[in-house]
Amino acid sequence: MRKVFHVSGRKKTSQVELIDDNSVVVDNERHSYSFERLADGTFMFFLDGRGFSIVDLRSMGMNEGEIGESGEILLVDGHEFSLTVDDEQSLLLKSLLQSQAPSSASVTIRAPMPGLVTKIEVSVGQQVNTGDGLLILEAMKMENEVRCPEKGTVKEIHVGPQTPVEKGSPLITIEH
Amino acid sequence: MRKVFHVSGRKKTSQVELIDDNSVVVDNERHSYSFERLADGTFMFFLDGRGFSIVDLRSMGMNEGEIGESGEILLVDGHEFSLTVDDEQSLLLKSLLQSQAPSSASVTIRAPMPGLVTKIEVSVGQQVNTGDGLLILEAMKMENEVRCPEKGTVKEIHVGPQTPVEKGSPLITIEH
Amino acid sequence: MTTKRQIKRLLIVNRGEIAIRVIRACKEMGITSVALFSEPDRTSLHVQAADEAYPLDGVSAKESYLNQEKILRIAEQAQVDALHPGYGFLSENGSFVERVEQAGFLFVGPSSRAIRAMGDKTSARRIAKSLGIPIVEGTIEPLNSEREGVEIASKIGFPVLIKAAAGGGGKGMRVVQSVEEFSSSFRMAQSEARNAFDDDRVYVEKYVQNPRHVEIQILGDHYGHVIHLGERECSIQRRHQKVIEESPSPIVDDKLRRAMGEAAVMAAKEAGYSNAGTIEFLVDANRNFYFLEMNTRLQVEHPVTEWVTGIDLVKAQLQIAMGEPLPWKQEDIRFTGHALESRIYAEDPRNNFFPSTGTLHIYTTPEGPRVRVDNGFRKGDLISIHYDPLLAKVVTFGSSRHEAIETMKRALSEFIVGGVRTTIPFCEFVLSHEEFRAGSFDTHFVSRTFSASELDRAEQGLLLPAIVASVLLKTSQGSILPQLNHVEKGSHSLWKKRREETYRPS
Amino acid sequence: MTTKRQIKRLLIVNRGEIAIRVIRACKEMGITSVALFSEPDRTSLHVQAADEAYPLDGVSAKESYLNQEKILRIAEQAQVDALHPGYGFLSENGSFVERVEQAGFLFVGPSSRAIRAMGDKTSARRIAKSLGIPIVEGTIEPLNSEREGVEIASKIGFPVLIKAAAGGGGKGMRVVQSVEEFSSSFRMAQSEARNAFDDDRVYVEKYVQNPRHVEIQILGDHYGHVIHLGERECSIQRRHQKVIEESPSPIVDDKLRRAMGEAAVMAAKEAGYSNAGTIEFLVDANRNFYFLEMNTRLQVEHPVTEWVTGIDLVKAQLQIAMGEPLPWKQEDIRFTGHALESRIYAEDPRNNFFPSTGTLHIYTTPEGPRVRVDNGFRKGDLISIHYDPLLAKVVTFGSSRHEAIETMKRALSEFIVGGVRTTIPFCEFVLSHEEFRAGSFDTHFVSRTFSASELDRAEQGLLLPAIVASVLLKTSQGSILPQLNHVEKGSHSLWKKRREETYRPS
Repeated sequence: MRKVFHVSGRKKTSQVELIDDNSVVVDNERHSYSFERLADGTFMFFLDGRGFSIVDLRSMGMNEGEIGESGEILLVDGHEFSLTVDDEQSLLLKSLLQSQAPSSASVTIRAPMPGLVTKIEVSVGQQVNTGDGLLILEAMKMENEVRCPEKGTVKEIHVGPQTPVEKGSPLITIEH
Repeated sequence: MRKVFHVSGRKKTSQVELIDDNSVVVDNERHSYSFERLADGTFMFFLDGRGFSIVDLRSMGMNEGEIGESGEILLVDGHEFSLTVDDEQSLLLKSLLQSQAPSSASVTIRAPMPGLVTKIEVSVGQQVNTGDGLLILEAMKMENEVRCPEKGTVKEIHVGPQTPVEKGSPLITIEH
Repeated sequence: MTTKRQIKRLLIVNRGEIAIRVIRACKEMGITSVALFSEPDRTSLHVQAADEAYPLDGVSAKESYLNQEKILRIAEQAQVDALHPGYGFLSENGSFVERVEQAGFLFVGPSSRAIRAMGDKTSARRIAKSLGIPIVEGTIEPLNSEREGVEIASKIGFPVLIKAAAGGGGKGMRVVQSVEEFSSSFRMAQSEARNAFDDDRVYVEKYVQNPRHVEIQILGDHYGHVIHLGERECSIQRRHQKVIEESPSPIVDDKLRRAMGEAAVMAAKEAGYSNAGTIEFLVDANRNFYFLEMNTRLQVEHPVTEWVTGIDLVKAQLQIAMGEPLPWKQEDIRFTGHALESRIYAEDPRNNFFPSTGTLHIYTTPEGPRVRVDNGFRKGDLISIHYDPLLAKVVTFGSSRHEAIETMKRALSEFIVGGVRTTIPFCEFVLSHEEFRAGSFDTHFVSRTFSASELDRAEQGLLLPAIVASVLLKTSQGSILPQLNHVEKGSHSLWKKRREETYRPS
Repeated sequence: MTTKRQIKRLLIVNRGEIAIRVIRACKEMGITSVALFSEPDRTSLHVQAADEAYPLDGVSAKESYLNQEKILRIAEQAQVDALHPGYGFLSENGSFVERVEQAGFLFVGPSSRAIRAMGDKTSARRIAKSLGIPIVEGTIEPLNSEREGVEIASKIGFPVLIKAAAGGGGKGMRVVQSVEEFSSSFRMAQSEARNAFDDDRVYVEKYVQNPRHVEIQILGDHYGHVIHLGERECSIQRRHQKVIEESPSPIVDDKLRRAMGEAAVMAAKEAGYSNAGTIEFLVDANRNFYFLEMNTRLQVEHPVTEWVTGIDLVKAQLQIAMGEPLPWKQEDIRFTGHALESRIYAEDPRNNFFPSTGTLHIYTTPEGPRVRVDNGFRKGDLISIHYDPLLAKVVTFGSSRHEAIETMKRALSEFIVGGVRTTIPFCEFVLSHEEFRAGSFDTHFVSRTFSASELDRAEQGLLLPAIVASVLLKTSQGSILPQLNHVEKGSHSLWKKRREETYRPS
């Protein structure tokens, strides 16, 4: 049985096929690798002879709300990557689910850190543009203004003033 | 029930009584303490207000042959201590066992490191003095001469030339 | 003025890397270090590093490291001789220092009088102006009202800066581009200033375009002797907070250094300033300099000065506090090589530098030649929202600026943090940027050149390994090919199977 | 003589801290680093640090890092431009260097001809003698037999030293006090030399009483230009191996430095020596110096010279190998401050400095101001009997010798190793000893002043905490008072119970 995966992230999707214990084909190019687990749970990874250090952050309990079941969060030489890894089954399942979902496009802005909502600067129904201030989140002695990532209409406000929020909590939903 | 312990090591035996979660009496002097386990399995220890970092090496799998059941090996601010900790029951047991044991005094010299015995310089029955060379143990590119710790007679030689030995393996037994 | 008095026991009123920095100086001087800790900090590295430690109640800075009563009570109880405030928290709080003095402790810093004169930004501007040192146009007195601010801003012309009179570290500071923005910025600056310094006075000054931020380190003793230790270039900032500093500055020559140094010494003398302090200047494209403010405490970035001068500023602070005269004359100060600092904050450079909280699942700091790490945390520690997000400072040295930069890039490549996002990739971006490498940049460098997509571009070469590794991790979790990945240390199976050819680079 | 040739890919024929040292220089110079590893080293830190890595077969040094055929085959396969040998292993092996040269690779070190001339101890003595540089009395030629050795030793008078002609690092060296001891020492020196250098030639020299061991660092390019970078004091030795080094030496003044430096440069020029090298001298109580030998490679203790001169010796080595002329004249070399190195070996100072093997259960290295750590290992690594027991080097700097010493004491107090015994407590003993602090010591310092009971004495203050902690650990294991000890992080129970008074020091 062929082991084929689709890996998405950084605005790109690649097709990865595991051939054997030391070779892999990525987008039709063959690469050699080795993968070695170290005592501290990190990995030493060689790809085409170049060495990389890999940390599996997901297995260490780190998971951003957005990543979901098929997501992987890893460090490559200290740099963080969040990638979605699907095999052919899970891809099929996803496309089926997507075709049944309603088509309205909305985006929910989530808290980038735990903190205290100190002020809400918009109201439901309001038109907002990219860069507009939405609310103030206080954390680490700083007041941080959460700004609007894209143009739209405020559909829902999930928090009130003085609400303490966790990282990843929904704050405001914008509808296009 | 009083929790009294006898702690031996560094040519000294102390009597330790645990009073409660933050006080202890050592040789009739009362001391206050706190003991806090850190994420990496080491301990932060305060005794009479001074802070010390404690590592429980025994629980990490380090145990010298000589330490035995009642031994503890720990690091205090990075310095290694091997101490014997007995409660009153285990002390009683020990003294009973000791009184029944034969009184002949002998000492077994053990390998201080893994290595290869390359040469034996004494034979059974030979008189040896403190500092005499007993055998050569090769390790880490060095030939190390194991010397006699005290005067006596060679009672038994546990290894032969070219024997690979583990740390703590008996090498030679000397009888007084 | 003061007689000599030994410090045998020192209370350190801070946490994180700066508390550890002071503890290290204590160890090297034979002084007993006494730490304080809030509830979440009870097993933190600074507590472990100190000789003794006392608990503060509560979690927030206000309840703990800003709790003056409690801190003074512990100072009594622990029978310390002196208090070191570090930076931030109570370090520039004149009324706290006054209470310390009145309780009979030495304060490792200037007198409360000097702090009031120079620490208050508006008062410092008045002093500089009186000495003929150029200042940036704006108010001398704190604003009485929002309306007054709007009027003045309109007069001197937008954009303007609203700044906390008691401020420092970019807190309580806002750029205002237009009248419309003034109101919200004014209130945010006030509120931040109140939180950070317990003092909500703000003032307005002209926002200088394309300036460089250059500061002068000074040291003064109790006998009126003041010297300067050269400059630090601090123009690389995000959110008005420094993130990479260096000494010397690529734009400061001997002549400019002498002029700025003399101005700094003159201002410090006028204020009767003793101990370590820093005068911040703006330098414009024509190398004119303007007095900005004085920081009446140790700076975060003091290590770069330490490396190029060979002087330990914390030890010097302690010696000055003990009443020792400065052992150096101005002409004894020699500058060797080039030093660079990168601040490693728990912040997400891809998300507007928002603080990033979590557990430090992986935390490996750099080592090796010409690298100094001042670090406050270790693997397993929790980074919470309660305190400043500075994790560590990496300082590198080189015989040239080029070597210091290459050493910093190498050091940052060794600094691996997993569990929170950090400014490391951002610092790597700066260090590789042509403008930075050429030494031609200003305080707008970051906003002009940096975006999250720049990080994606820099990390392009890691994407293929990330893709392959993510599949290997995935299959190991889903147990499709479990034998492939989790080769335990000590097992040779995978090794033996692997052909040497595997290692040949493509 | 040589033309310029770029090094784009470098094969590092070593392991541990020195391999990592060279990898760091590569990173800072944009050179691709290629590592080698024996079977037990496959997940070691130097493999992880390198850009690429190739496996050597086998476990022992002979099968792996000394396997010339295999190493040269990998050099071909990996298409490297040059090989860096580090120290030890093949670094001073003339025939290996010849094979490297013949295969068309650059060797980062002197030519095979210069290694043969100066690396061979007996030949070097001949050269020094011919130049009028004083040498220690003894044989010029290697011994043909044990009997010849006994005769010569009897003639020059016991005690004598038997030394490996190819030697270095104290290996293959024995002090012989009397005729009776000669035979066994001779054979042990031969056997060690054969194992370590694959060359069992030994020679005899007079054992100088109470000498100091002082060495001069030199750098030479391919165009006959040679300079010296001052001295290193290396008298603190155990088993004839250095353990603490420093620069400058407390007994070397400008005049002596100049005289020794000139002798060193003269000898190097005579031998047509290029790249980094070290001339070792004995200095007697009257400050007479005697040529001892030349080490034709980078020394373990090179960092102390780097810190006081500001010159990166590994980068200089690479530049020289590429055919660059030395960028410095002798008068450009300036010495600033004082640097000290402590070698952290996996050895038991309580047990005759026997190697100590095991797993590094705990491994925390120091950080902070004026501290450099060159380290080869990490937590979880296994320290085996197969290779040199050097774990790491701690290097500190100070504006004075006193400051460098106090910084070293502070740094060593932060270096926590659990699982193997190390030279850390021994180094702490030396650093606190009056003779060392006064700078008045010789190579017998350790044997004269040190014993295991000195460590007990120094650790006296830790005994009470050790006793109490051992009971707390014991009861936690025996589950007598389990709730007492294993307070998990995050639980406040113990904390809450603890009264503040607990923290008051007695």
